[in-house]
Amino acid sequence: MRVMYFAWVRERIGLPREDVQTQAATVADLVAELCAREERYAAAFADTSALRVAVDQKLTDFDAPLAGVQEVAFFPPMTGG
Amino acid sequence: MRVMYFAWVRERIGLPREDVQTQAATVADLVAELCAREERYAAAFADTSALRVAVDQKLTDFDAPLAGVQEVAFFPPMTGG
Amino acid sequence: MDIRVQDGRFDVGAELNAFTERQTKAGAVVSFTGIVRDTDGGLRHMEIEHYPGMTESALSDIAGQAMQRWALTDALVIHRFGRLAPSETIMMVATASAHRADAFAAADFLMDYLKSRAPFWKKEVTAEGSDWVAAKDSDEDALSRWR
Amino acid sequence: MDIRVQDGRFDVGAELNAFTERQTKAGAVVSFTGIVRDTDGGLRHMEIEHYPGMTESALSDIAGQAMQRWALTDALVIHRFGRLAPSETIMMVATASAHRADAFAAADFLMDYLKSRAPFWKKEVTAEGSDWVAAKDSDEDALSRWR
Repeated sequence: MRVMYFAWVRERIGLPREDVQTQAATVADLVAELCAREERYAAAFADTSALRVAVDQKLTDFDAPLAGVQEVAFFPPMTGG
Repeated sequence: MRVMYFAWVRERIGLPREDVQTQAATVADLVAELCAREERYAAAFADTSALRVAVDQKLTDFDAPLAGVQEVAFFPPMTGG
Repeated sequence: MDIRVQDGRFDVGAELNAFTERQTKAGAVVSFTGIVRDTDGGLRHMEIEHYPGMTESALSDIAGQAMQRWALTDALVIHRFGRLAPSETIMMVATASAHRADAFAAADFLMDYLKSRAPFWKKEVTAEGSDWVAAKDSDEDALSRWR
Repeated sequence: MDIRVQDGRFDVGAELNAFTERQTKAGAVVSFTGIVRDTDGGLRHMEIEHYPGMTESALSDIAGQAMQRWALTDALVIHRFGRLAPSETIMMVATASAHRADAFAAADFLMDYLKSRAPFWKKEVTAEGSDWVAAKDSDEDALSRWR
């Protein structure tokens, strides 16, 4: 599964994307796995209420299932326009 | 006093402006005087609810006083934009 | 504030760019363009009559109200009169503000007031003859949004 | 519907004119322009990051919703990414309709949704360093107007 990071999430984790081997059932499970890996992930995901998640390029929630998913992206609330 | 007519009011009365000698106290009195003059005025002013009036280039009502006024204009509701 | 009443054509894009370049404090610019629409396919042209003198003061008054009511850095109104062919531009307004909500509300307000309070009258000329455009109740009703 | 996401500059006036000329059934065109604003006088430049792929589909989805919800003849969205200097144009939207109320509401809606639902992130670079622009609660709240 491709995992992508944008804006300050990308800066805290230190990379824009990575391939992750995971059996995580939901986005929240994936976040827990990443946080357990290294401090920089734990720092980036410390407050998930300040984050947004897209699954296969559609905005969704942290309880979204990951079965069959190709791409998950984490980022702060958008500031376009 | 200069009296001006616009759009179909101008067309019905048959002229864009005229100088009128009047002692009319209000716009409504002036309209009554004009209607008494000739049929084309009576036709144009038949339904004053379908008309608007400006006194010295400010929109106002038919009961507006005419003391000291230079210019009165009659026209249908505006359709700009 | 820039108010123009003219019979000649104007270039909306060029006017919008010039207006935008003059704004040093604005983050948001909203424009409205009104175009001669040939609803039934039979329109030859439109004639717009206005009340010289009162037109300019009514537009200035409406734009001044918008400037007072919202945090605008500037407002522009250009309105044509005379003969206009289908698809020609009748008029434009533009508003500039630090914030988009103010720019949108002020442009919307300007259009509602201009439509029913500025002394312009439209006549449509077709093969069958000509007719003055009737004011719509909905245009008068729209003003109640701003009271 | 015309959706463009690009790093290069564009000419708002020329885009608005081209968009307007394509509309044969519209009497009303509304545009919004977003400009890099130097609030405190210390901005060197702005960096806009986006999510290629998702950006285009999110903008198409938002514009499609606007087309369904209002009687639009067309909608245009152009949004830049990369490095932008103060006073440069960030983005524009334009909407066209037979009636002004639809064109205004749709442009307002597009801006509200684009602001909080399209994957763009702004970073401000000043002499002191750089900071990601925080999303405003008021922008999220604005969406409730359209439900």
